[in-house]
Amino acid sequence: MIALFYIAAFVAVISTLMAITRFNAVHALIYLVVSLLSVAVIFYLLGAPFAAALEVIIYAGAIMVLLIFMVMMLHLGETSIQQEKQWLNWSVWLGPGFLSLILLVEMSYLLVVSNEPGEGLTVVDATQVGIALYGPYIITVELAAILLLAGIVGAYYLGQEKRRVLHRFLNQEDND
Amino acid sequence: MENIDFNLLSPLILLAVAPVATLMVIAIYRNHTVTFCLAVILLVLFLIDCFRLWSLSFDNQMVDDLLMIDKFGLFFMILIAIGGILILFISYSYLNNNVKVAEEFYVLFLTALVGAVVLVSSIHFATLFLGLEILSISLYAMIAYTREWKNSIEGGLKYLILAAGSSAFLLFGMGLIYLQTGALDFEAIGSSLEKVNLISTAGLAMMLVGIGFKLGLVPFHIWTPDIYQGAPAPVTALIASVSKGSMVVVLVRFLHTTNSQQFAWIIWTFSAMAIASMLIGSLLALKQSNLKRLLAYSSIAHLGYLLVAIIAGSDFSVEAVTYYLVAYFISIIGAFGILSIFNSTGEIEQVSDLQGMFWTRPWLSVIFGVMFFSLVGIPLTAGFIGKFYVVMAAVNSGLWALAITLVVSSAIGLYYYLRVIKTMLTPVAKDAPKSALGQLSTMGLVVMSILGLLVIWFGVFPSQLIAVIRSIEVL
Amino acid sequence: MILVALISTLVLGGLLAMLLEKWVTGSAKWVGLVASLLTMSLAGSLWIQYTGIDASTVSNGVFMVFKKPWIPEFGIEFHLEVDGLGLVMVMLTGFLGLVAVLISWSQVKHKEGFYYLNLLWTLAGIMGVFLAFDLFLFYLFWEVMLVPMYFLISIWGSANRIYAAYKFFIYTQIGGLLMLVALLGLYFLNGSSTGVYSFNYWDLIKTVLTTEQSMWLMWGFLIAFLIKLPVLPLHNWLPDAHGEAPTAGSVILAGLLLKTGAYGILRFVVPFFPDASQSIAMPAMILGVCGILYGAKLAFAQTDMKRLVAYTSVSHMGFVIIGIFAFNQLAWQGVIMQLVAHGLSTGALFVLAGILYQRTGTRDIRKYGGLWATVPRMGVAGLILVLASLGLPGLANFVAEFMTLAGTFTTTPIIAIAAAIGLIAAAVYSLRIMQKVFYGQDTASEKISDLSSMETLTIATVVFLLIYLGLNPGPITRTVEPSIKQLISQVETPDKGGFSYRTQVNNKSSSNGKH
Amino acid sequence: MIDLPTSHVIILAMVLFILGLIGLLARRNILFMLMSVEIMLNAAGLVFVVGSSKWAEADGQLMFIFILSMAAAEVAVGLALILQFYKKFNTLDADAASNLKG
Repeated sequence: MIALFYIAAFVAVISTLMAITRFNAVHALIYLVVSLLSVAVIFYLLGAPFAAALEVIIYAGAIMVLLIFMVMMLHLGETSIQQEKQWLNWSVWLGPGFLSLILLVEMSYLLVVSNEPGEGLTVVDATQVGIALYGPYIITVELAAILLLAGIVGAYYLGQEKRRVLHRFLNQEDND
Repeated sequence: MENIDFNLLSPLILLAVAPVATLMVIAIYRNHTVTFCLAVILLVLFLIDCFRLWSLSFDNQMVDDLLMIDKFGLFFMILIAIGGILILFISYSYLNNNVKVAEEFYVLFLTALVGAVVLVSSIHFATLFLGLEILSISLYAMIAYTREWKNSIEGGLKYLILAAGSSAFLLFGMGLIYLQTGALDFEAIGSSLEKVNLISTAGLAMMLVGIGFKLGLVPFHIWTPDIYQGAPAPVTALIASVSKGSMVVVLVRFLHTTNSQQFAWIIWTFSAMAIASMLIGSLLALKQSNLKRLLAYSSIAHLGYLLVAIIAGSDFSVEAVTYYLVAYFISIIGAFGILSIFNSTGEIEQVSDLQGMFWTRPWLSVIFGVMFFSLVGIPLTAGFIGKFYVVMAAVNSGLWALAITLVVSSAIGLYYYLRVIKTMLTPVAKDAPKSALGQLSTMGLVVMSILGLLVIWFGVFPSQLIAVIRSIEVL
Repeated sequence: MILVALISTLVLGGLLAMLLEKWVTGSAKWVGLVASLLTMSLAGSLWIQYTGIDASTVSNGVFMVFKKPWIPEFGIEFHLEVDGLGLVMVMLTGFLGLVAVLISWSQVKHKEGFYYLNLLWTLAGIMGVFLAFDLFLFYLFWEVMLVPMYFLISIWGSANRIYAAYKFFIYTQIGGLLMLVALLGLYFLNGSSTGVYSFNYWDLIKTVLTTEQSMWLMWGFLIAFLIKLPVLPLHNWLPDAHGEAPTAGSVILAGLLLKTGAYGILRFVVPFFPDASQSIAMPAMILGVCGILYGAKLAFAQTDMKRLVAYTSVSHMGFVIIGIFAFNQLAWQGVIMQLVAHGLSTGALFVLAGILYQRTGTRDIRKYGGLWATVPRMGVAGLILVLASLGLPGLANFVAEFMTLAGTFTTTPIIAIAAAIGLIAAAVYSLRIMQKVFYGQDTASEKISDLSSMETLTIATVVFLLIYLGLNPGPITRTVEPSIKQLISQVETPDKGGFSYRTQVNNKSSSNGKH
Repeated sequence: MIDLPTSHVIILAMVLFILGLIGLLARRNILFMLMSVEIMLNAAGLVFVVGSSKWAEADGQLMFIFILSMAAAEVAVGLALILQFYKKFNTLDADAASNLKG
């Protein structure tokens, strides 16, 4: 159990370190996704399966993919083609892939053995979270909704384009 | 969730509905004036509801340990609402002149106010955090609202990165405190914070960093001038008043409820920050030729003054903070308002733009002068009573060093405020090109006049306001 | 009500001047004249009323009180009182205010409305300082008189006016804020010991302080007043401000603003902190002597007419310091005499300097010379004023300095002797003015006109007063005597004197409040 | 059962937080700065989740969920801003943004 934690922690630290030291944004983001995945594993180990799921789905899944998409949109011109060639290079994927593999093994192991949390820690499962969320914390849920509303309106306004083009693929679509 | 008195929550609910309603109206019929009127009406309704609640006699009520509805919070809700309405009036003509699509601004504005209102009634980490973030995220977008300007985008992005970073600090600190105490609401935290412990100390320290950032206190002040300069003037007014003000309120509540002032190191840290803010804010302002940056540095100093009152921690302290905030709200909104009520693209930015204004626009200049006098604390203005209150609180608690620093800082502050006033009085050479300032917007001028009179009124007859503030039971 | 009217006439007059000038060009000066005349006559009526009162019924000279609660939450009242000391200062303010308005008549040519607003408001602030018996109110007036003065200097001053205005404002503001801190310290110490939080002068005077407390608090007050006075190391703002201000500004600065410092020490520092102030008497007197000699030396070295007169003020104020810290009745009466005499003579000298500057366009005394022949009236006026300034017997300044030195001699003879040397220095620099300006070769290319009738009248009145008070100082010394006695009693037996006095005042104020 | 000391998890969270902070301070590319902030926020979330398990309460996890929604909203606005920034400055280098100074 504790070994699993250390392995995941190790993966998290390494991948985070890699993420902040990469020059290429996509590489960094991929390492960051790995980091988030390893944190998700740790959440699971800590007895927070719901949080682990959200970490994977929303953080790693949605937010990071959004970032990656953004990076890809912004890379233009010759240099970006060069970079894109590099992305296809298998060695780039090796690091994140290896680290993810460790996590995968870990997860498999966890699925096989029991998932009792460590001493002094209690599992707080989705049911409890849900009851709290829609019980005493209902107001904060509403507030979170307003938070997202502000985010959406802000992003919508700032993201509006006068159809001026950022990416060569989009360029073609706009011309017709 | 049971036993919630919806009567007490009604202002909050009303305000929370406001941005949604505005958004829906925009979806149906997109028109700047209509949106503006709607936003104003909604805010006025909110204000009326607050006043209604104020006039009721009720016991302070907690809503699930998350929010505290009491007179203290209500007072600031009213202040925020009034400030908000005033800023809206300033914004209207400004937006007309400077952006193509203005409607979303009001939605963001209203959400920002929701955040501020949640903050001032927050007694729980969750509401503190959410209120803060609602406010911040609305502000990111509002700072960058004049997106044709490079400065605006740059300001918005800088604010986003720094505010998010400071939120991370705040959150990490909260997390550590939670880990230590197992509680998220201030009162429970207070009761289990008694013994000093590495983790809770680290938690408080990190929260201090986060709060220091949000308030723009030295040494976390670097963002302030850039953001003040980059943001459109009405938004700067909002940041300087509502955003910082509500953060101060929640800080007061937090310190008061958790009794964190028992830790000497917190007091020491705050004192150091206050002294540094007062001195550095004033000193750096000396060099500025950009009005907004000047006001930004002065706001650093002002937050330092507020911190002095907070540190004092006596009965007077909360009163002093409250009065000071009222005075500061009026003066700073007035000062930024004047920069933005000209019917021309852009705004007054440089001190030199004001040259000779006293002779061409005497009334406006007098108001501007009054605002500045209030900010510097010259008698017969609200700012003076505010500063007086703060010095009183400091002296009452025997904080002589802080009181003296405040004095020194004010004296330095005089120099740069006077420079601005001097510039207004310096006549322009006859053959100089006509100033680029356009016509004044009537609405803006009316708002400014009201603010100017308020500053004088609260400076000459502070009694009523003091009585109201005294009637608030201390938390 | 007269007390309120004294201040409000000036305030309203200022506003009216500003507004009326918008519609009727040239009306501002008339409004200014009327307001200052009215103030003068109010002050005069106060004087007459005072002389009509039997001295035995008037305890310590306080004969009129006006009280209205203002900010009851802090124990702040709109509380004005006038006693002999205050009355003399009020008279001086009224008179010099009139002089200032008259002298601005032909000299101020632009933005007259705003000019008279500032002039009258400065006077209102000064008037308030002399009348306020609530310390908050006192502080307020103290600050309020600065802002319009700042504008006067910075808009209508001469070449280097902006620098001078800043310097003036910041110096005095620092002092003022320190005073505020000390004031609050006193307020809370008094409040926590008695349970009554009040800014009332008569409440605060009773505050029981430890030696250390009273030392610190005294410095807070003292620095503010010493800056204003000014005493030697803090005098730096004065030559600039006096030199660059417009004529009326210089008159007010030299004639009145400096006096607020001396007044403050007498009225507040000494009775509030009797022991502490006595303990620093010697260093303060030494500073005073230094001020006398240093001011005289610098005055001698000046070539700028107004700066020269400004430095003579530093020198003369040295006598004031010495007199105050001699702690006896004779010296204090001399101090007040000195305030009045210096206000009149130096004020008039500034008027003269202003007139010369207006006519010749320069203030460099090396460029003058032989003016006696062309402007004899100016020459006579100059001679008398200069002689007054150097302390010629028969003029008010002589009486003042004599009384001060005589009073000082009884306590600290060495200081008195050292200060007397200053009188010789005064003779040197004063005569230098005469010699440079009015005697010698006439170097000016074009002739300048002599004093106009209005200017003659103004200066003649001052000269008359100087001679009259020089021959008969009674009106001043008699008027201030009760106040001085009361203040002295504070020093000698602070507690007893304060208490017995207070009860009397309370009885009085209740009966007099209805005036 | 093997125990999992909370202090170790906290150390991990701190390491992650500091890594994020280093990234925020050291990197000049705005995108990286945004990523670093996300790392810091994630570390804060980790602390809350540990707390939640330690106290057997859902509160900590709720805080984590709020952090998540805040991060989402922030990234949305942040990306829109970065887009605009890129258009204006033609780079993502934060040092290029130096219009604002006094």
